[in-house]
Amino acid sequence: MKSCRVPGRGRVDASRPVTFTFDGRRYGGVAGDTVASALLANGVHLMGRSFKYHRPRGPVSAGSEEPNALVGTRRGPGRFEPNTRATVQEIWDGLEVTSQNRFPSLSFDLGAVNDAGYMLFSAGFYYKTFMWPRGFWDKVYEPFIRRAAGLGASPTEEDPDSYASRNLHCDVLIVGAGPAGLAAARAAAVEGLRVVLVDENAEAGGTLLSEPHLQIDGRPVWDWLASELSVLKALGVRIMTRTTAIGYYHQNMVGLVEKLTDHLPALPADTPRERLWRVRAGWVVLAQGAIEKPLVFNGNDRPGVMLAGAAQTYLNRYGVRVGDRPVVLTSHDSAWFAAFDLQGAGARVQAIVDTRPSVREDLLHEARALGIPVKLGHTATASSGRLRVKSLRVNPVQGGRVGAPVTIACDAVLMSGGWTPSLHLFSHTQGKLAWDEEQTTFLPAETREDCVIAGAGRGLWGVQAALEDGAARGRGVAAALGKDSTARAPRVQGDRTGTGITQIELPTDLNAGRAKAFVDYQNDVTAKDLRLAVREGMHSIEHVKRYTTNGMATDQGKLSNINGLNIAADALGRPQPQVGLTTFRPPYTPTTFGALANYHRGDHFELTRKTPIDAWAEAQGAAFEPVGQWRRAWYFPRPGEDMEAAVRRECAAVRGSVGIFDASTLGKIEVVGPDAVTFMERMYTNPWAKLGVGRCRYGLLLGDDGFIRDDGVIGRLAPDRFHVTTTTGGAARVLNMMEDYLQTEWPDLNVWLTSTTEQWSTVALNGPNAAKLLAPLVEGVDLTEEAFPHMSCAECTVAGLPARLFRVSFTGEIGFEVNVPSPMAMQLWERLWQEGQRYGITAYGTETMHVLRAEKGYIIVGQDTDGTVTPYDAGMGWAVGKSKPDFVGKRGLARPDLVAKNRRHLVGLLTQDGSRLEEGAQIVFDPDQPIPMTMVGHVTSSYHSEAVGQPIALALVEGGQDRMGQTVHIPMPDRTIAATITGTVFVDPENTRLKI
Amino acid sequence: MNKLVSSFTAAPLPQGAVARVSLAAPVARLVLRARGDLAALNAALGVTLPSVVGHRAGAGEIEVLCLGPDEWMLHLPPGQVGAVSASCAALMGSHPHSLVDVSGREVTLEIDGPRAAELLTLGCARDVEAIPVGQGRRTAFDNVTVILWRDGPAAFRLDVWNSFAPHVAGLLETGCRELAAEAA
Amino acid sequence: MARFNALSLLKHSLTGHKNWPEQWPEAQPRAEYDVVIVGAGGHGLGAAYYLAKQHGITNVAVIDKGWLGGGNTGRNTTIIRSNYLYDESARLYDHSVDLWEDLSQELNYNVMYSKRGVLMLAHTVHDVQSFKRHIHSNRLNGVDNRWLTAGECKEYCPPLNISPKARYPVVGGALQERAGTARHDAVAWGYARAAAARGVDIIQNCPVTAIRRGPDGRVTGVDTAKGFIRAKKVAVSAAGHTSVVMETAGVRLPLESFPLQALVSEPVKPIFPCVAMSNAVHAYISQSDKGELVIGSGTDQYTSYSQRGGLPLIEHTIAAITEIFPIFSRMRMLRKWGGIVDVTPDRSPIIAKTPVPGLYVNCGWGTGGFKATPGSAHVFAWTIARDEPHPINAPFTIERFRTGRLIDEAAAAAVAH
Amino acid sequence: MLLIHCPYCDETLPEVEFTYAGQAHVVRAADPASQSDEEWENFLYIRSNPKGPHYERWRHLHGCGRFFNAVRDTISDRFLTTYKAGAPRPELSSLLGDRT
Ligand SMILES: Cc1cc2nc3c(=O)[nH]c(=O)nc-3n(C[C@H](O)[C@H](O)[C@H](O)COP(=O)(O)OP(=O)(O)OC[C@H]3O[C@@H](n4cnc5c(N)ncnc54)[C@H](O)[C@@H]3O)c2cc1C
Ligand SMILES: NC(=O)c1ccc[n+]([C@@H]2O[C@H](COP(=O)([O-])OP(=O)(O)OC[C@H]3O[C@@H](n4cnc5c(N)ncnc54)[C@H](O)[C@@H]3O)[C@@H](O)[C@H]2O)c1
Ligand SMILES: Cc1cc2nc3c(=O)[nH]c(=O)nc-3n(C[C@H](O)[C@H](O)[C@H](O)COP(=O)(O)O)c2cc1C
Ligand SMILES: [Zn+2]
Repeated sequence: MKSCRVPGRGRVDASRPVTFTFDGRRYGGVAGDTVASALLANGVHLMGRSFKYHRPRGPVSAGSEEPNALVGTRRGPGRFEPNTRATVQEIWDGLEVTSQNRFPSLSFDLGAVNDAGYMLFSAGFYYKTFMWPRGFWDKVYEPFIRRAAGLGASPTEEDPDSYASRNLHCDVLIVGAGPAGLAAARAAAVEGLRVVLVDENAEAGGTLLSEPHLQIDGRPVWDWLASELSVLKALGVRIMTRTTAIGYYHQNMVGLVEKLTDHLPALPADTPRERLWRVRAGWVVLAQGAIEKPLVFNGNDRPGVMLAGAAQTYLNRYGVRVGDRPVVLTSHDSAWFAAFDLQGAGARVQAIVDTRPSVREDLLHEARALGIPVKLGHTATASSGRLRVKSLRVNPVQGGRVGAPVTIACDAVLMSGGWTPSLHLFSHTQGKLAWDEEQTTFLPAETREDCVIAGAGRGLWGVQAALEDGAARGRGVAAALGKDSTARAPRVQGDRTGTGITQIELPTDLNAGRAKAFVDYQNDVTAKDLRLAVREGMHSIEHVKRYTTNGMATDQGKLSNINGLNIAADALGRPQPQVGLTTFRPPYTPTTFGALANYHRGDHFELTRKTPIDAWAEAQGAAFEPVGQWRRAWYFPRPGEDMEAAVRRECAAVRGSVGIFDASTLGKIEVVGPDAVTFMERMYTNPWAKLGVGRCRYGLLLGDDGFIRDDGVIGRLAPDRFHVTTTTGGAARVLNMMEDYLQTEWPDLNVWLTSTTEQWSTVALNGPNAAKLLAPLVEGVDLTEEAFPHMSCAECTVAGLPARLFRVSFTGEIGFEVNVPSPMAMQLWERLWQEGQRYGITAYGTETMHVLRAEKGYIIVGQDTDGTVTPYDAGMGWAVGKSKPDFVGKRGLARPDLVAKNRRHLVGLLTQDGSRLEEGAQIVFDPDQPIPMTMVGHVTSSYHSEAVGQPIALALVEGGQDRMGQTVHIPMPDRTIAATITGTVFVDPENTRLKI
Repeated sequence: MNKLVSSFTAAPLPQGAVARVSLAAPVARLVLRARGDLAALNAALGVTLPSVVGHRAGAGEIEVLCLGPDEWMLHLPPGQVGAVSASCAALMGSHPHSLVDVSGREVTLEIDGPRAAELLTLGCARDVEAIPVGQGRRTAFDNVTVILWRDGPAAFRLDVWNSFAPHVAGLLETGCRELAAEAA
Repeated sequence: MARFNALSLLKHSLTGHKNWPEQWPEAQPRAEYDVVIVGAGGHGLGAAYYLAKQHGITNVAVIDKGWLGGGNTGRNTTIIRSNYLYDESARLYDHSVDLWEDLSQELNYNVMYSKRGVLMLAHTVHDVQSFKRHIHSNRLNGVDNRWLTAGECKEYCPPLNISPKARYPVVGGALQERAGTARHDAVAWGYARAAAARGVDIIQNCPVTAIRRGPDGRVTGVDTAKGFIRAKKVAVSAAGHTSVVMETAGVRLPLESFPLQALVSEPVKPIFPCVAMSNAVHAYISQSDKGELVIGSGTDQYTSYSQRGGLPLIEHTIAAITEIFPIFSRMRMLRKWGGIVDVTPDRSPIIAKTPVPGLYVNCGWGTGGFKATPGSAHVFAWTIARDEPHPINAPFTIERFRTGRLIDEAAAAAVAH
Repeated sequence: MLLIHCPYCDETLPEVEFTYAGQAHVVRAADPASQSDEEWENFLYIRSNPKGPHYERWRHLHGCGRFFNAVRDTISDRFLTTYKAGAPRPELSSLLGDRT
């Protein structure tokens, strides 16, 4: 295989060979290579295919702006990713690389027929066709279009890697470790300022890595760089490489993604693949540099056509000569240096073709000295070569007229259309840009963030200028942070500066309408497409972008936006600043989902709250259900039991003897203070003033719109102390709402709220034997009907543990809720379990609790109510303290629609054929009406009831409370079920079972 | 992830060279709410309640952290709860306040080691280093409300509600391993 | 209007596409219009089209502060469905889906309405109850929507993780097969082109700064960056900016404007066949015809007009996506952006006359008004033309917030999009 | 992610510690019963939703727990000021400075 490695050049380590595969074939590279540099070193330019026309493509850049050389990369099972930029991915032994968007192979791709149909596939063609015949869209056209989608293939396996994140605070964050960033870091690293310097590349240095001929402060640039980096480290600067600033968010928060393992042959233990850093910086210095612009001409996309600066980087940083016989095509001085460097590395530069009629004398002089032919005032009008460029067709241009062509044989075309500052992160700040007519480019102007730009990122040329600007910006930032910095930039020798002009499409003598002059390489957007869009009325640059997809590829317009703007402006006949750029948005370069999800995967996606009894339930084989963040025991199946059987057994056990239930997840709020009762009066619908100490009451909480928000039993422990319970899911919400009213509406009240949800774990005992089981264990309270009637509460000792004992029932049976401090809950549970054995105590879960409460007509907020239900709708007018002057929701309840007739009321339903209704099923009065039917309600709860001997249901039905005994119909897909409206209480309406 | 489920049995926690996490011995915790003249409460508690959010005070075995303009967290030996509660209760009429025992609500994780502060950056968005030694803050760790006490440059305590502790400890454990790998 | 079809495409390709006419002219405002519509989003442009086509009112201007379609129409995740709970909503959205079916032909512009099916994932017992309620209600309203078991969900959407061990295991889903997506930009362009062809002026880059009223209270026109424009009727469909515009006419609305973010991945070969939504974790995903995964997020917590949005929300959205579709963990986010959505207290729109004679408003679509574009535009045009609501939008009044007669889809099910 | 100054803690902290709590200075009438339906609608639902400075409430949920007021520019999301609940509503002119 041909080697294009130039001995002695570059920063790669020739003594450390690395082997990898590309489309199954083995290639050798060396440590420090990227996939692109290693393939180029092997003479391989063809690395990908474009999106629409499947044109063969090679790398056009040497960095993260690459649109063409996108590959798939794999590291064993589960570790595959598409669309990786070959110009960024470092190689390691065993890396598997594959090409994409081709079939059957990269060099022979059937999809390339699209290229032949090029004239048909003009911008936006799909909006104009595929409409007839009408039925073809779903069956023929759309499937066809969809098959053409995408570049690489999606991963199909779960990702075995882990990802991480951290927060980082610093005084100064510097993005980009080129000369400007380095100098800014040096200047800012004074008097303990915390400075962070990041660069996306494997090593710091930026352009310095590609300019080995320089001397700084009299030393070879790379020596200077090495020592400068150690000085910065010694000054405490945190230098992060392989770290991309992906987005600039509000108030100087910058997101970084650090790549930790993608470059390593073996994965170290306990090391995530990537880490997301959320950096909050006092000041941000953007020193991102500039990006070179391609020239737009017919055939500017063949493998071997690349940016001149990239060729320079491949040579000087990677020691790779991208062509032996390159042609340089440029409108800017900088490409001349590329020509000189390549010539100096053994290439025979076929010509320097410059579009400008004249250039600096020293450049001409050096070209002459090196023996490079020069063609000034020329254009390029075509190239040839299928999988690699073979020649370039160039013509002189005079007075706007394109003269006769000559064809220059070559194996690479190194082009430069000048440079454009990297404005991406600055634009994320919604910073304003200013048009610079001289450089025909936008430069950063104002931003509201505490942010400055340094170096090439604001249009400055040359390493000296970058260093000086960086140092000045660094000093400025230090001054803004109250520190005096005196750092000065070092002196540079051998600096090569330059200027150029901006071109739109290069002039041509061929039919411009047929030219394949690419602006956005990946999306195959040509200059012609842009002009077509303008012609069709797309006069906003945003329309042009969306109509042509220019700038929407994975490089996000890094190479195409400014060329696109210039061409569109020309087509519109308007100056560029009136046309404007499209918006740059995060991320700066595509960012893995893994890094963005970081720790929030699996168990940590959302935490799971568990009660102290949870482990016991798990050991018993309980099935769990999620309720808010909690997981709760749902039912406790015995071997061979399904859910229905288990629930049936659990229900029977509670009604027959005694059941034990973990109610610890109930929200609890301690309301304390002299104004506690006033507060309760205002928050809840119910009256509280007369509730005696030691008594409890069911409380209903509304929003100020009058709809039910929450409920719970509330005990009065002292005149100035209430123990409030809330629903499991509502705990945080209710506390927030109470704090809101207290702090905002009634700040004068002397009352305070403390969450005790997790202070107290709650064990509920229910059943005819509950009191018998509990009484012997209780000290301080006499568990008789007289001394401790239903709806009592007390502080006492249970099983020797300090407890708050409530006599309440959510099942209709004699019930107690024993609250003990959470650390003691398991002790209590086990004691009750042990003592309960003689009563055949049965643990039950939330499902049984739901059945038993439904049999008694107790509502579950959020199931039987849905945010549109008033207390009256729910049949709980009794809970509303009508004589109270005000409570939250009272005024809302009086609104016209809330007092209207025919609201939906909560009622019971018994099916006439004894079948069980489906929760959510809709109810109608007239089963024979056509669709759309007039629906009058829905089933909110439905269970088989062992106690009733048939299924029962709760439902919201229009005017239901006035329709007792009437029949309603529930149309199901296969049949219609008739049901009778009943009251909501199915079991023991007189509450006789509640008595001890 | 089940380790701290009941939160009260000291489970093995990560022990790294650069950062360690361990479970602190149980302590009694009281939430005190009051406003206005605090002199009487100070006297009853035997400690002057700090009035700046985040500031701490201590006397004997009582440790107080000001959490809000009218809110304090008290850590004290379990045996002293009764006495403290009683002396405060006696003031209820003259100095309205709220004292609630939350000893069972949360656990305390101790975090130390040279990179303890960095470990906390896994979950804390605020600048942990900026909390002065000897102070504390209520803050969020990966969206979980926690109370962070800074006892030394590299020594912290983190109070976490029981049911959130496994999640927090799990993340800290991951972080300890990452930091150890980084240091290696 | 020059016809768009395969033949014309072929013909133009032979002449290098040099002769395509403008899809809509760059109109300058005239002194007076019968109707001025504020906001050239899908809803505003659509209303202009139906005013012209169905009501013969062609002396119409649609005025936008920026480029047409550049509001939420140009930045939404394009989910189209009609399986809403309440009769009022089901009727409105299903009317819209009916119009979607033929929209490409109607407009002679391929809007690529793709009936790939919308699958809404249930993760808890509560989700199941809620989705079943929707399914039953939809069936009786004649709206398609059916229940799938977890296994059937996986079959319909292979990238789905249905492991019962997941933090949010999939326990089933509700599938509307006729639901899907469309090319958002094409909807705006198609309506613009078809409306312009019927004489409607589309005036871009022209912010409306105030609505003017006469001494009798009636609207007289709008002040704009290009001067005062007289109008007999003014109709506002300015999405996130509705409050700001309506305030100038003295009308205050129950609206708050929030940033809503969305993002796309790098494009990949077809992997995701449908639209999947999980309200429990706030994740909405489909794959575009170009190959990107299009992912919707939730609103930021605070009101804003900044279109900037924060990183934590994106982190959460992506975490939710990788939780439910773990194979996407190594995919990459390509771009994220934000829109400003106007949210009503009941998460249902307002399409109505206002207390100001001659002033109409279509707003409050929050996170889900793209799907309603044709239907809403159609009934809004009716309301403007006849000065009375179409039966379909009659319930979507402003007054409902006073009486309490809300259409509370959110309270009923916490469903978005 | 915004940075928010809590007037109670006197610290400027990341948004994740706070929750947004809607428009500020929406007063719940002392005697709601006296309110017309329209007034109650205003209280419940009608919001200013301005493009520009917005008087709004936040809660330092994960910190001191206090609700407080803020003026934030909804175009830039920048806070012009934050102040304690009950403190008078600051005049915009004093926040924006002299712009002449
Ligand atoms: C990220 C995101 C995802 C979404 N996902 C979905 C989805 O999946 N499915 C769905 O159905 N919906 C979705 N939506 C909602 C949907 O995009 C909107 O409801 C819908 O597009 C609104 O259309 P519109 O025409 O009313 O508004 P817009 O398209 O926003 O148009 C309003 C126009 O008014 C203009 N305007 C504003 N003020 C003025 C003024 N003063 N003068 C002149 N012009 C003015 C604006 O410039 C804008 O062009 C999403 C929204 C967002 C932001
Ligand atoms: N003004 C111009 O048009 C122009 C053009 C080409 C080269 N130059 C030369 O560029 C040099 C200027 O130095 P400089 O320091 O301004 O730029 P630089 O290009 O040397 O350094 C910028 C660095 O920032 C990195 N970077 C960019 N975006 C990043 C992100 N989001 N996250 C992480 N890293 C990121 C780049 O990879 C690069 O390493 C001089 O040598 C100058 O001659 C200037
Ligand atoms: C459905 C849909 C698909 C999109 N696909 C892409 C895409 O492939 N590439 C891209 O760069 N942007 C894509 N975008 C985003 C747009 O570039 C742009 O961000 C969005 O329209 C908002 O506009 P703004 O970012 O200019 O404010 C897409 C947007 C939508 C709504
Ligand atoms: Zn605070």
